[in-house]
Amino acid sequence: MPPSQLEVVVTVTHDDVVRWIRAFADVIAKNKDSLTDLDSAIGDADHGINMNRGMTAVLAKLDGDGSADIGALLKTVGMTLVSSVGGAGGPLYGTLFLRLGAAAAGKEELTDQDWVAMVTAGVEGVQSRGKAEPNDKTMVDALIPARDALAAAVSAGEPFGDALRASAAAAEEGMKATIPLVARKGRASYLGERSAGHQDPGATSSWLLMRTAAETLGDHED
Amino acid sequence: MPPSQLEVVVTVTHDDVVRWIRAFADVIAKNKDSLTDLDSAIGDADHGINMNRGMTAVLAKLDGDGSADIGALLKTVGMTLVSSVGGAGGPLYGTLFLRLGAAAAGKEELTDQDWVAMVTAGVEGVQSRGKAEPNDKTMVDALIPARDALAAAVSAGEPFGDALRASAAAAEEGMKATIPLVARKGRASYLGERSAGHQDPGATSSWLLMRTAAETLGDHED
Amino acid sequence: MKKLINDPENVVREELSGIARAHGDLVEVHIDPHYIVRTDAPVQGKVALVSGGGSGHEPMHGGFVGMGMLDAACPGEVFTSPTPDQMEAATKAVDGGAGVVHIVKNYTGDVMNFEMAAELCRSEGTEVESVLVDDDVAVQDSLYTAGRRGVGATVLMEKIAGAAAEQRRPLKEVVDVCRKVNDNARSMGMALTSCTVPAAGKPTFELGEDEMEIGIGIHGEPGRERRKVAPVHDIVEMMATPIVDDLPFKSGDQVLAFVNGMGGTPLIELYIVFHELASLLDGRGIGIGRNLIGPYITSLEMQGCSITLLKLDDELTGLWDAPVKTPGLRWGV
Amino acid sequence: MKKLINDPENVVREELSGIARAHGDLVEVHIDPHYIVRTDAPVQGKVALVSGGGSGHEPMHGGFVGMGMLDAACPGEVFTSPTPDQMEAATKAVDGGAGVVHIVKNYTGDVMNFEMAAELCRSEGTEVESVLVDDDVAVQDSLYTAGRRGVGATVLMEKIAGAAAEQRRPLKEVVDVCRKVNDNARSMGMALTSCTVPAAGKPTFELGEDEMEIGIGIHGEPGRERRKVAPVHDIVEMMATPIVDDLPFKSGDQVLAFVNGMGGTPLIELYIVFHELASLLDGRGIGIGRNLIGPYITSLEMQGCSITLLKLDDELTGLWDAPVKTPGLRWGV
Ligand SMILES: Nc1ncnc2c1ncn2[C@@H]1O[C@H](COP(=O)(O)OP(=O)(O)O)[C@@H](O)[C@H]1O
Ligand SMILES: Nc1ncnc2c1ncn2[C@@H]1O[C@H](COP(=O)(O)OP(=O)(O)O)[C@@H](O)[C@H]1O
Ligand SMILES: [Mg+2]
Ligand SMILES: [Mg+2]
Ligand SMILES: [Mg+2]
Ligand SMILES: [Mg+2]
Repeated sequence: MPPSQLEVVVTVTHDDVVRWIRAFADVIAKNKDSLTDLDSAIGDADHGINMNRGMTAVLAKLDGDGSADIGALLKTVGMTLVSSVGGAGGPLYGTLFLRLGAAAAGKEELTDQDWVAMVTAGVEGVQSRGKAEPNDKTMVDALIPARDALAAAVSAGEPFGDALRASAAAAEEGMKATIPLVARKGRASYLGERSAGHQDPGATSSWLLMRTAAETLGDHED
Repeated sequence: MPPSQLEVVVTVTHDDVVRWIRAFADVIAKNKDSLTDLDSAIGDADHGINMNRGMTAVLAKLDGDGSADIGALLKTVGMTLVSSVGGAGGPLYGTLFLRLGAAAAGKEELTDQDWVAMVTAGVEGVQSRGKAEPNDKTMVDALIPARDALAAAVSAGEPFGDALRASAAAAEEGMKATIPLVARKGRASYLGERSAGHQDPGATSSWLLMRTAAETLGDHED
Repeated sequence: MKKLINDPENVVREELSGIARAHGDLVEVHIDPHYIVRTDAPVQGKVALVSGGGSGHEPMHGGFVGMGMLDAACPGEVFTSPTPDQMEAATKAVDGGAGVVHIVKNYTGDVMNFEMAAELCRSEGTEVESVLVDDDVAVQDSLYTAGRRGVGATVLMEKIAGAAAEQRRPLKEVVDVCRKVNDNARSMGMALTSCTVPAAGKPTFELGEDEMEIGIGIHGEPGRERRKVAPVHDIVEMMATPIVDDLPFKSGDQVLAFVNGMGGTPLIELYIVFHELASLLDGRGIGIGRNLIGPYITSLEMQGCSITLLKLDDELTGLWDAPVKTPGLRWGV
Repeated sequence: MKKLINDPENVVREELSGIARAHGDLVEVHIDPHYIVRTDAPVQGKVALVSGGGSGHEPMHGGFVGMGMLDAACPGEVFTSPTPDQMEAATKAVDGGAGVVHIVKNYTGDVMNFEMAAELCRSEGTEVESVLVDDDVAVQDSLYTAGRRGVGATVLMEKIAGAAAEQRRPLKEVVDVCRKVNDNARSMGMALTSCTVPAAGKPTFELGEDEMEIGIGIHGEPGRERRKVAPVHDIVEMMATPIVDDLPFKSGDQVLAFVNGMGGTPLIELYIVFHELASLLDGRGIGIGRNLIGPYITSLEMQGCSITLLKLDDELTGLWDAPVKTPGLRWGV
């Protein structure tokens, strides 16, 4: 069933996106240690540190941003992450935001349809950069369910806030589902069977990203 | 008052000296860890290890020794210590035994007078090698009282066993008296005031040497 | 956490200041983006070698910049791959017109960042070839995983390919030499203690007083297996046997035997490891043509070691022996 | 105790086997008594340099045997001065007819053992001069104590005097160069952790998670003072200030700045130490003409560092720069 196309409803403004990014930076700062702890268990103890360095750099860039172009804003976020995070997280989150930006190029307001298209492009970017499949125990395991739940809710005509919350819930479920998995991508894969029993740090930060979207954009009036 | 010179009494035989050396090796092996612990506090944690390496080497030499010359025997002990102990302990104990050997050169039996002369020469050797004065917190603080008590008892005509026991008791007192001292020689002197409150490891091994003499030679009939 | 540092956030920057100050005759340190180039870069007509990776492995990579080895190194944050902008800037700074080789250790982060950098460089007309190092036999090699990690062979590749480039061999040949080193080298590491990432502030893993990790990487990743500590004779057997059997190294082979310290293990122990390794190789009829012993690819203050064997032929031996003049490796000049 | 060793009793012997196997092109290792000589010893007509000391300080001294540095080194047991028979054998093995210099670190044991060895050698007609190293400002210098310890300056003396001997300077001049190095060098060390003597099996001292020892030696001796850990900026100030004030080093002086790792501290931290040291010296107008950074005189696996400053003039600088080819220090050839 095609989505109902009654009228174009502006769902997300430039200010909203800025609030989302700022809130995500805040959430990363608060969860820096716990993300790093997750990475200690099956990686190299830096995921929280890396993401926090990146989002701190992003905040500094936001302060100077005058334009209203959401695409340009997200591209800046992506570029900043690429050049400040490093590791696996940098190219993956960088690509995610660069693709969000490309999908929103030139737009000053976004509809829920735009949002679905952007997230779809972003997740595609992560997969084409990292070549991870579902169940490889990576951030992809949070992102794909999030994207699917979002797209389904929007195409079912649900309110945007509900769609974002469904997306966050799906991300959380995907994140938790990484616990029993044996990693097949990234640093955790070196551990083989020993990687099972631990929650993937990247899936966790991806869930935080989706949850923050629901919290900051989900209260917008439709 | 000069010592009574009624007749020459043989007090120590070649076999006695061998028993003394073997017993000392045994005592050192048993006290290896505690001597090393003392050296940890104000030195470099090796005095027991060093002395034990040396006395183990001495034991190996004793096994092959056929001569009856006590001087030669003690010289072998000294040379073996010099070439196997190292550190401060090697030259000091080595010199001690070399001097004992020189003083007993050619003798197959020793009188108590001989023993006094030997110990006197040995302690002199330690002092000329190490330049330590009393109260520098070294083995000299056990050796000098031991020598003095020995000489006094022998010249007072006391039985040899009693003289050796007096000597050991004086060594013990001298050893304990090192505890409050601030070291002025050896490695412990680097600690300055921090060396006070610890018993000197070398004074402790010197006491063990004297105590072993009393135990192995002191039951000899006069 | 006890370290000789100021602020955990500034470790890399302050380290780079120290390197700049100490080795100004050999290298130039650029800040923002961070990269280290040899003072005479770009060397016209010479293939340039660029490597990089997280910091915390010193002297690798910055200490290997100089005549006969790397043209540039890009230091990331501690244990974090550097970013594409660093690699792009370094690549441009050393491009002498004969092409640039990126030496990339096989970690997802390093691979992706170097990939993005190579795309950027190529889009601006610089000829860039990438070479992967993946010599760690502790990790299963499979199409369905990230594959083997790059560890000790990196040092050997940087030295040997550096010599090849210094001989003015063309890009393709330098790349071939890199691949030859990788194809003929195998490594394995172990840890007696964990390391502590400065910004994390606590040990990455906890080991009991009688435990060790076999098959660790160089980033404080736990190994494949936790075992009771054992005499070094047995430890060397646990490490060297899978290495020898993997290539396999065979009786009659000549190897370069590289015993590497993880940062917290002193040379006296590494010599004992080497002594055991030599006995083991003797027993298998494998000759040690060359050796390297010391902390060259470290994991902060971790106690432990790794062993790398590289099968030698005349070409590789000659390139190994060629002069090198870097802060971390120097001979022949 | 976790170490890469087999039997604590055999540590030195197995280490020496490793050195013999690894560096057979440069040195020859003799067992019973233990000593290491350069392969071309005795070098006729050249003053020979012999040093030695307890093991556990690798690469010192055995790693400094070779062209341009020592002719022989005598390794004792761990942290225990070697014995006179070792020194006598080594002295005879390297005597090229121009006399032999014994480089002796000022520890009671080393002094007495070398003294006995020198007596033995002289009694058999070998010309032997002894030089003391006593550069540690952490220790009070007084007629009534054992005096200052010999630490970092030993490495510098061995290199510089080695170059002087290589120039075929006569015995007296080589001795003068040694004394000049000692007179112009000052050092101080600190520890973040203790080391463990293998045969003792437990740490020589215990330090809390927030404590450090300032003014330690190189044998796990406790230092002069226990303090709370501090940023490296402050630590360098605590170490460098007494060094600078002692000689004193003055504005306008050129120095060789030697930042030494104690065995368990990685290079990344040493570069940060060097960065702080350079800033401090900048502030006092003291120039760094040369530097040396790394683990050269270690204390087993101890974490910590020492700083040595040597005031340079043209003679010392020239001798420092002269070629050296040893397992532990190599340049110019
Ligand atoms: N190939 C990949 N595709 C997608 N995500 C990946 C891939 N490899 C790793 N990741 C994600 O990256 C996270 C680790 O990121 P981070 O710790 O920042 O980088 P690094 O592993 O380089 O230290 C993992 O938890 C995982 O979710
Ligand atoms: N100059 C000296 N004269 C006499 N005894 C000394 C002197 N210096 C040190 N000693 C003794 O040596 C002991 C230490 O011996 P040891 O631990 O074997 O040697 P080192 O100090 O070289 O490690 C000290 O406890 C002290 O009794
Ligand atoms: Mg990580
Ligand atoms: Mg001692
Ligand atoms: Mg990382
Ligand atoms: Mg000692």
